[in-house]
Amino acid sequence: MLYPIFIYLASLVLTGALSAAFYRNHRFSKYFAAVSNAILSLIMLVFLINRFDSFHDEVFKTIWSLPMAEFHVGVDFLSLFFMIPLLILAAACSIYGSEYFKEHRSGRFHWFFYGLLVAGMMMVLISRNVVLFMISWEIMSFSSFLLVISEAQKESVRRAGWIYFVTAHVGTAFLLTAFFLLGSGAGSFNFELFGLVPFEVAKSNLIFIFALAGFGFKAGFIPFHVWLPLAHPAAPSHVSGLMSGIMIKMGIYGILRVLMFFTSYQTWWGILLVIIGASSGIIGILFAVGQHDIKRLLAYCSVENIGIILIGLGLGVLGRAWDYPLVSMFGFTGALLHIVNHALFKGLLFLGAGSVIRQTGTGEIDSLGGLFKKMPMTGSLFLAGSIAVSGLPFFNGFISELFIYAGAITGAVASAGSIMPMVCALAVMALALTGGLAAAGFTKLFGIVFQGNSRKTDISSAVDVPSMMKLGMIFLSVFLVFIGMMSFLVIPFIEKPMLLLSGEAASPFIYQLSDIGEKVSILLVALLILMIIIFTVGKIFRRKTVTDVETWGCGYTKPASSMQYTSSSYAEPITSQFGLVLAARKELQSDNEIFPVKPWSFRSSVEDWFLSRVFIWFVKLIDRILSLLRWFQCGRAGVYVLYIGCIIIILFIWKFVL
Amino acid sequence: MIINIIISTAAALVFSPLLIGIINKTKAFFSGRRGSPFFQMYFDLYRLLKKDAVRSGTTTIVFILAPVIVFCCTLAAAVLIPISPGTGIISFTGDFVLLFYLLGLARFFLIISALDTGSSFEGMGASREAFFSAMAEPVVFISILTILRLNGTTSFTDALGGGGAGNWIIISLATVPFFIVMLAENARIPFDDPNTHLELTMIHEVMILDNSGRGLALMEWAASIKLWLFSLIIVRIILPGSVLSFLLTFVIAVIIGIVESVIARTTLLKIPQLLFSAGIIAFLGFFLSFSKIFVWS
Amino acid sequence: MQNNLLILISLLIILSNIFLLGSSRTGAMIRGIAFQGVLLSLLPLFLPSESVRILDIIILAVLSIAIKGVIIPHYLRKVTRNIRTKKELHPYLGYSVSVIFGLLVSYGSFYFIGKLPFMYLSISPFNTSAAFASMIIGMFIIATRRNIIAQIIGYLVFENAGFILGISIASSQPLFIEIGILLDLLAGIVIMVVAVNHIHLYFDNVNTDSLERLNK
Amino acid sequence: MTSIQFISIIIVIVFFSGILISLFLREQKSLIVVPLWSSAITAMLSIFFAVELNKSGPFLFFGNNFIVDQLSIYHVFLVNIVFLAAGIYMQDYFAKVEEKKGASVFHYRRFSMLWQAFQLMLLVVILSNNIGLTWVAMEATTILSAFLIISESNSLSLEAMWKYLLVCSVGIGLAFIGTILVAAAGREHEAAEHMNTFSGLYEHASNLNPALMLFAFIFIAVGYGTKAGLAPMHTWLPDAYSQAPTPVFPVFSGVMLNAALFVIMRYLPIVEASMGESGDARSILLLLGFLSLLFAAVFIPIQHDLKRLLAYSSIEHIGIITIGLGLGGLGTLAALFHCMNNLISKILVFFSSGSIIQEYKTDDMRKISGVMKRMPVWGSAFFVSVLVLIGVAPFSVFMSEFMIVRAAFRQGRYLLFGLFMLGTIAIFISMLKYTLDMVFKPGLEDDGSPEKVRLSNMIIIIGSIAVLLTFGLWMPPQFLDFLESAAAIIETGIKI
Repeated sequence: MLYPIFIYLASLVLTGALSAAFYRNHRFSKYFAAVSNAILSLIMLVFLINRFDSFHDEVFKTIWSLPMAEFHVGVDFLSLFFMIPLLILAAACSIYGSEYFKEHRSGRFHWFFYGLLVAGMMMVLISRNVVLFMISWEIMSFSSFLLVISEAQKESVRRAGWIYFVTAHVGTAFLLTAFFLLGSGAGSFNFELFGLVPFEVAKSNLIFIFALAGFGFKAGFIPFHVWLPLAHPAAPSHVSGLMSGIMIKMGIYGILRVLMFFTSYQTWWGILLVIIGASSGIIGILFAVGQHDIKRLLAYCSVENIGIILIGLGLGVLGRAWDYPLVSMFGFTGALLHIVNHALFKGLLFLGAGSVIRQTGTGEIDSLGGLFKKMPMTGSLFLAGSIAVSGLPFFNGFISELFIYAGAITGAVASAGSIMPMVCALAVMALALTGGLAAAGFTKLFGIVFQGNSRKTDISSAVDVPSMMKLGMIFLSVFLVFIGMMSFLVIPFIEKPMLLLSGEAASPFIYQLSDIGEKVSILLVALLILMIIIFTVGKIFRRKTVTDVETWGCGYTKPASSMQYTSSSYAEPITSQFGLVLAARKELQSDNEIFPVKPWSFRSSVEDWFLSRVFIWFVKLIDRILSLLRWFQCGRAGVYVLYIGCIIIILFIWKFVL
Repeated sequence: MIINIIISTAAALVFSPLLIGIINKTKAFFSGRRGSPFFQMYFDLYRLLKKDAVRSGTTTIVFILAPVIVFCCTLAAAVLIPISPGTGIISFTGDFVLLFYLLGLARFFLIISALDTGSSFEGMGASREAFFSAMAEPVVFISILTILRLNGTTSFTDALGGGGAGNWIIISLATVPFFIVMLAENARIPFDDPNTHLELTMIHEVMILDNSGRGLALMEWAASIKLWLFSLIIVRIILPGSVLSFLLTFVIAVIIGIVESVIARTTLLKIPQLLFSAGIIAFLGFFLSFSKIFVWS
Repeated sequence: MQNNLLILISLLIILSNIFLLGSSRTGAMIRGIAFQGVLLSLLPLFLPSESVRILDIIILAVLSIAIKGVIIPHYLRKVTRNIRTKKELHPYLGYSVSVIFGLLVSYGSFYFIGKLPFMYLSISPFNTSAAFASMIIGMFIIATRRNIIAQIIGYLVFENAGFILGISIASSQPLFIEIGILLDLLAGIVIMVVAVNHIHLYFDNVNTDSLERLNK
Repeated sequence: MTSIQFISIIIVIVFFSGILISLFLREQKSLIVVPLWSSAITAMLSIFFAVELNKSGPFLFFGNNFIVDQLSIYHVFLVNIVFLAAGIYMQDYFAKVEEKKGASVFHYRRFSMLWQAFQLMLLVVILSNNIGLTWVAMEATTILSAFLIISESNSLSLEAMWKYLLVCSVGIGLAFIGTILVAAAGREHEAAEHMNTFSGLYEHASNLNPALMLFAFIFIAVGYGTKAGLAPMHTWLPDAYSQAPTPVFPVFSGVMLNAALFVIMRYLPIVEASMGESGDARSILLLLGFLSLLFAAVFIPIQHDLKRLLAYSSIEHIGIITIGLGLGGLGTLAALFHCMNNLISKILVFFSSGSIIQEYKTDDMRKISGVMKRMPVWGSAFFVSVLVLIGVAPFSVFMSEFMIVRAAFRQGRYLLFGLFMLGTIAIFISMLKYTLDMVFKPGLEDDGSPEKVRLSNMIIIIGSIAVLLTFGLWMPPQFLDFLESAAAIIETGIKI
C-alpha cells in the first residue's frame, strides 16, 4: 500500500510542477493538472478499495537526516479510511476546478499548490513520526493558505488569509506542546513508542487538552472556528470544497490518532467532547441560518457538522471510558461515517455554490432567486446536497446521524447512574435541534437562491455550468445517494477503523451495524418504489388539464419579485429567538412620514462575536500588553547607553549579589 | 409481515381523514353548531382528486414532485408505528429517528414547494414551519428516550408494540409533551388555526396556498395521516398492550377538538416558549426515569 | 612606594571624573580628559617588570600619552572651536546631582568590586575599583548630557576605564594588540568628530535634542 | 599546515590587492566587480579549509593567533556566501542607481574599499584565536561600517549614525573590559603564554577562576551582544538599518550580528567549563535572547518602515539563536542551524525588499502595494522570504525553531517555551498582515513596464529558496555531522 502512495504523492507534485512549467499555454496547463490529478486520485481510490479487505498494517522506516526525525510512515485502517473521502474529493474538486476560473487565469502555481495540499493531507495520514507529521501538517496549512489567497487583491480575502494562517499557526503551537508531552515519556518521536508506557492521568489530561485545542484550530469547532467563515468564502470554490470537505477533517484525524495512544480514556474527555460538539453543532447552525452569503453559510454549516462528528467521538470515548462497547461502537461508527458523508455533501454544496457564484457573479443570497430554471443540473445537485446535509433519509447524511443517535440512545437507555444518561440525552437533543435547524437553513438557502424569482441580480443570461464542472458535482452526488440508499455496503469499510478506536470489546456487536443499514435500505427502497408508482400513476391517468398562471398574490394585483421572502425575513424568527447566542443586528431603514415615499428596507445580520469579541480581542490584548513597553525605544542615544549600563548592573546583581 | 404492512397502511389511509371529521364535529358541538359530516374529508379528497389543476408559472419540478414525496414519506412513517402489539414492521436501535426524519423529509419538501412559488405568504409559512418543527423535534426525542428507558429497549417500535407500561407519572410526563408537539406539528390550536384562511398568523395552510387538484389532495391527506400517526403513538404509549387500542385515536381526536374549542390561538411569539416548556416537562420525565428517587420496578 | 603612587593615581583619576561630572564648560571638560589621559599613560610604568618587556612598556606609555593626552584633546578642542559651543550645557540631570552620583558610584565600586573573589589578581584593588567607577561615570555622562561633545568625553572616560583595567589586571597582551586598541580608539574618536561636524553642518547645533526622531 | 598558511596569505593578498586596485580603478563597473571576486575566492577557499579540517582536525596557524575548526569554518563559509550574494546583487543595484543619478567614482571607490576591508575584518574576527585580536577586528568593523553609513547624509542618517557609533562604541568598550578580565583569569594560570588564546583557554578552562570568568562573561555577553543586536542593547540597530544607504548594507550588518554572536559562542564553553557547567552563563544568554524576542514582538506591530521592520526581525532571530545557545545541547545545534537559515533568508529578504524600495522609491509600507503585480519575481521572493522568516514550514527556519522549542521543553523550561511561542506568534501575526497588504493589495499605479530581473539575481533567489527548502526537509548527512561537531565545540570547547 505504501509504495503506491509514494508514487501517488510524487506524481501529484510532479504534475503540479509541470503545469506550472507549461503555464504559458494556460488551457493545456490547467486541464493537464486537473485531469491528471483526478485520474491519479481515482486510480489510487480504486486500488485502495480493492485492497481494503486484504489489507494489513504497513510500516516503512528509514533514517532521515534531520535531528530527532526518522522517516517513519505507515498505514493502518484509520489512515486508510480517511484516504477514501480525501481521494474522492480530490478527484471531484480538481475536475470541477479545471473550469472554475472564468475571466481571470488562475495563478501559475495554483495547481501546484492544489496538488501539494492533497499530498500534504496524504502525508499527514501516513506520518508516524512527530517531525514528519508536523512538516506534513504545515505543508497542508501552507499550501491551503496560498490557495485561499488566490484572489488576494480583495481586502476581504487578505483578511481571511491572514486570520486563517494565524489560527493555523497558533494551532501548531498547541500541537507542538501536545507532541512534546507525548514524546517526553517515550524518549522518542516515533508514534509507535507513544503510550507504550501508560501516561499518568494528569499528563494524559494535559495531552488531551493540548491536542484538542491544537487540532481544534484545524477542525474548526467552536471556539476555534473563527477562520472557517472567512477562509471558505475567500477561497476559490473547488478549494473551499476540498478544505471544508476534508482538510478540516484532518483535525479530527489528529484527535483520533492521539486518542489511540491511550490505553484508557478519561470520562470527562467524552463529556467535554459531547458538550463541545453539541454547542458547536447548535451555535454553528444558528450562525449558518443567519448568513447572507452562500459560502459563509456553508462554512458555518461545516462548524455544525464538525460538532456532530465530535458528539459521535464523545459518545465513543464515553462508551470506552465506562465500558459500554455498544455506545462506543455506534458513536465511533457514526463519527467516522459522518466524516465521509460530510466530506461528500459539503464538497458538493461548495461546488454548487461555486457554480452559482461563477454564473451569476454574486454569492449574496438575498439578491438571487429562480436559478433552478436556468441551471437545472446545478439546482438538482444542490438540492440533493441540501437534503443530505440536513440529515434526511435517502441521502448519506441520515445514515451517519442515525448511528450517532443510536449510540446516544443506547447510552441513554442502557446505562446506569445519572451522568451518562444526561450526556446522552444532551447528545440526542443537540442532534435533533441541529437537524431541524439545518433543514431550516438549507430550505432557506435552496428556496431563496434557486426558487421563486430573482430578487436583484439579472439572471436572464445565466446558463448552467460547463460539463466538466457538472461532472465533478455528479461524481460526488452519486456517492451521496449510494451511501444513503445502500449503507450496508459501505459499513464494512468502517468496521475495522472503528474497532481500532473502540477496542475489541465491540466486535461481538458489530453485526448490528449492517443490520441497521440493511433495514433502512429495505425501507427506503420500498418507499422509493412507492413514490415512483404514485408518480407514474398520476402521470398515466393524467386526464386533467394543468393551467399555468401567476403565483396567487392573495388578491394583490401587482406582485413584484421584491415582495418575495428574503433570507433575512426567512431566518428572522430563528435569529430573534436565539438572540442570546447570535447577537443579531437588525437594520430597518424607514422614513417616518405619514405617507412614506422612500422604499423601506429590512436586513438582519449575524455577527460572529467569536471573531469580533474573542479573537480580535485577544490579538488586541497581546498588542496592549506589548505596547506597555513601547516607551523603550525613546530615540535618545544617551538613554540607550543607560540601558546598557542598567543591564550590566542587573546581571551583576543577579549573579553576584542575589 | 406483509399483512402487518397492509393493515397499517390501510388503517392510516382509511382512518386518518376520519380524525379530522371527528375533530371538526367536536368543535361544532362545542360551538353549538351541527357541523360538517364525519366523512367530509373523504368527500373533499375525492373531489380534489378529480379536479383540474392550476399551477403558478414560477414553480419548477420541485413543486410537482413535492406532494408525492410528502404523501409517501408521511405514509411510510405512519406505517412504521405498530397498530397493535407486536406488529412493528421494522425495529432497530434508533428506529424512531428514521420515522421522524421521514417526516422531516416530507416537511423539507413541503417547505421548498412553498418557497417554489415565490409568494411572500408561502415564504412566511415556510419560515415558521421550519422554525417550529426544529424546536419541536428535541422535545419529542427526549420524550421517546423516557419511554425507551421505561421499556428497557432501544427500539421505539418495540417499545410501542411491547407489553409493560411503567410508572404512570413518568408516562404522563412523557405523553404531555408529545401531545403538545402533536398540536404544533399538525397545525392545531393553540399553534395554528386550520380553519382560517389567509391570515398572517398561519403556518400550514398558507404553505399549500398554490396547490390545487391532486397535489392539494395529497398534501391534505398527508396532513391527516400525520395526525393519525401522532395520535396512534400517544395511544400506544398509554396503552401498549391492547389490540384494539388504535380505536382510541378517535378519543384523542375528540380531546383535540375539545382543546381547540376551549383554548384560544396563542400569539406567534409565544410558540417557542410553549414548546420550550414542553421540553422542560419532557426532560423532567427523562430525569425521573433514571433518578434514584423513583423506584418503580 | 609603588603602591602608594598607584593609589594616588587612582585617586586623581576619580577626582578628574568628579571634575568632569561637575564642569559645565566644554573647554574645561577637554582639559580634564586630557589630564586623565596623561595620568593613565603613566600606569604601564608600574607594571611588574618580569611579566612584560620594558621596551613595550615605554612604547605603550609614549603612544598613549600622545593619543590620549595630546591628539584627542587637541582634536576635540579644534572641533569645539569650529562649532563654537562654549555656552552653558543643559544636562538632563543637574551638576550637583551628578557630582553626588559620582561620589556614590566611586564609593560603591570600592565597596562591591573590592569584595569580589578575584581581586588578588590586580596589581592594586584600588585601581580596579577606580576603573569600574570610571566605567559607570562615563556611561552616566553619556546618558545625562545633551551636548554631543560632552557625550564624546563621557565615552572617553568610559574607554579609559578599560585601559586602566587592562593595565591593572591583565598585562599579558602582546604589544600589537595594545597598539591596535589605541588606534581603534583614535579612529573611533575621529569618526565621532567627523560625525559631529556633519551634525553641526546639518542642524546648526550639536544638541542631542535634534537627534530623537527615529524613535519607534 | 604550511598549505593553510599559504592559503590564508593568498586571502590576505586578495583583499589587500582588492583594496589597492580599487584605489586606481576609474571605472564604476569594475569597481564593484572587484569585491565580488574577492568574496568568491574566499568562499571557495573556505571549502578548502573545510576539506583540510576533515583530514586533520582543528588546527592553529600563524603562531597560534588563528584557529580553524568546524565552528569558524562554518561561519566563514556563511559570511562569504552572503557577501558573494551581496556582490552579485550589487551589480544590478548599482546599475539601476547609475541610471537615475550619476554617483561619482569616488563614491564607488570608497564603497568598494570599505567593503573589502570590512569583509577582511570579519574574517579576522571569526578566524582569530587571540581574544584581543578578535576584539580589535570587531571594533574595526564598527568603524568601517560607520563610514559606510555616513556616505549618505541627511538628518535621519546622521542621527542613526550617531546612535550607532555611541551605542556600539560603549558596547565594544564593555567587550574590551570583558576580554581583559578573561585575560586576567588566564594570566593566573602557569602556562600563561597561551592563555590569551581561545585554544589555550579551552585547554585549561576548568582551572580558571569561576567568579572572574562569570564576571567577565557578563561584560562579554553585553558587549558583544550590543554588536549582535541583542536586547536591550539593540537600540541602534533599527535606526542603522533603516538609514543605511543601500539595501546591501543591511546584509553586511546581518553578517556583523552573526560574527558578534560567534564571539559569544567562542567564550561560552570556556566560561561554562570554568564554572563546572553550572549554567550561569547560559542563563544570561537565555535572558538576553528572550528580551530580544520580546522587544521584537513589541516593536514589530507598530512599524511602518520596511527596513525597520526587517531590523526588528533580525533582532528576533538573533534572540532565537541566543536562546538556543542558552539552552545548550540540542539548542546549540539548533542555534547554529538557525544562523545559517537566518543568513540565507536575510539574503532573500533584503535583496527583495531592496528592489522593492528601489522600485517604489519609498520604504513606507503603507505606500507600497501591489508588489506581486508590478514586480512578480521580487514580489514572490519577498513574500516567500517573509514566510520563511516568520517560521512557516517546510522551510528550514521552522525546523530550527522546532528544535529550539523542543530543547526548551525537554529541559523543563515550560515558561520559556510558552513565552517563546507567544512571542513568535505575535510577530507572525503582524508580519503576515503587513506582507499580505504590501504584496497583494492592488497598487495605485502600474507603469506597465515588465519587471526585468537579471539571471544572476534569479539564481540568488532560486538558490536561496532551494537551500531553505532543502534544509527544512532534509539535511545532508555530512552537513549534519559538520554541524554537530561545530555544536560540540560550543558545548565543550576543543582540544588541539
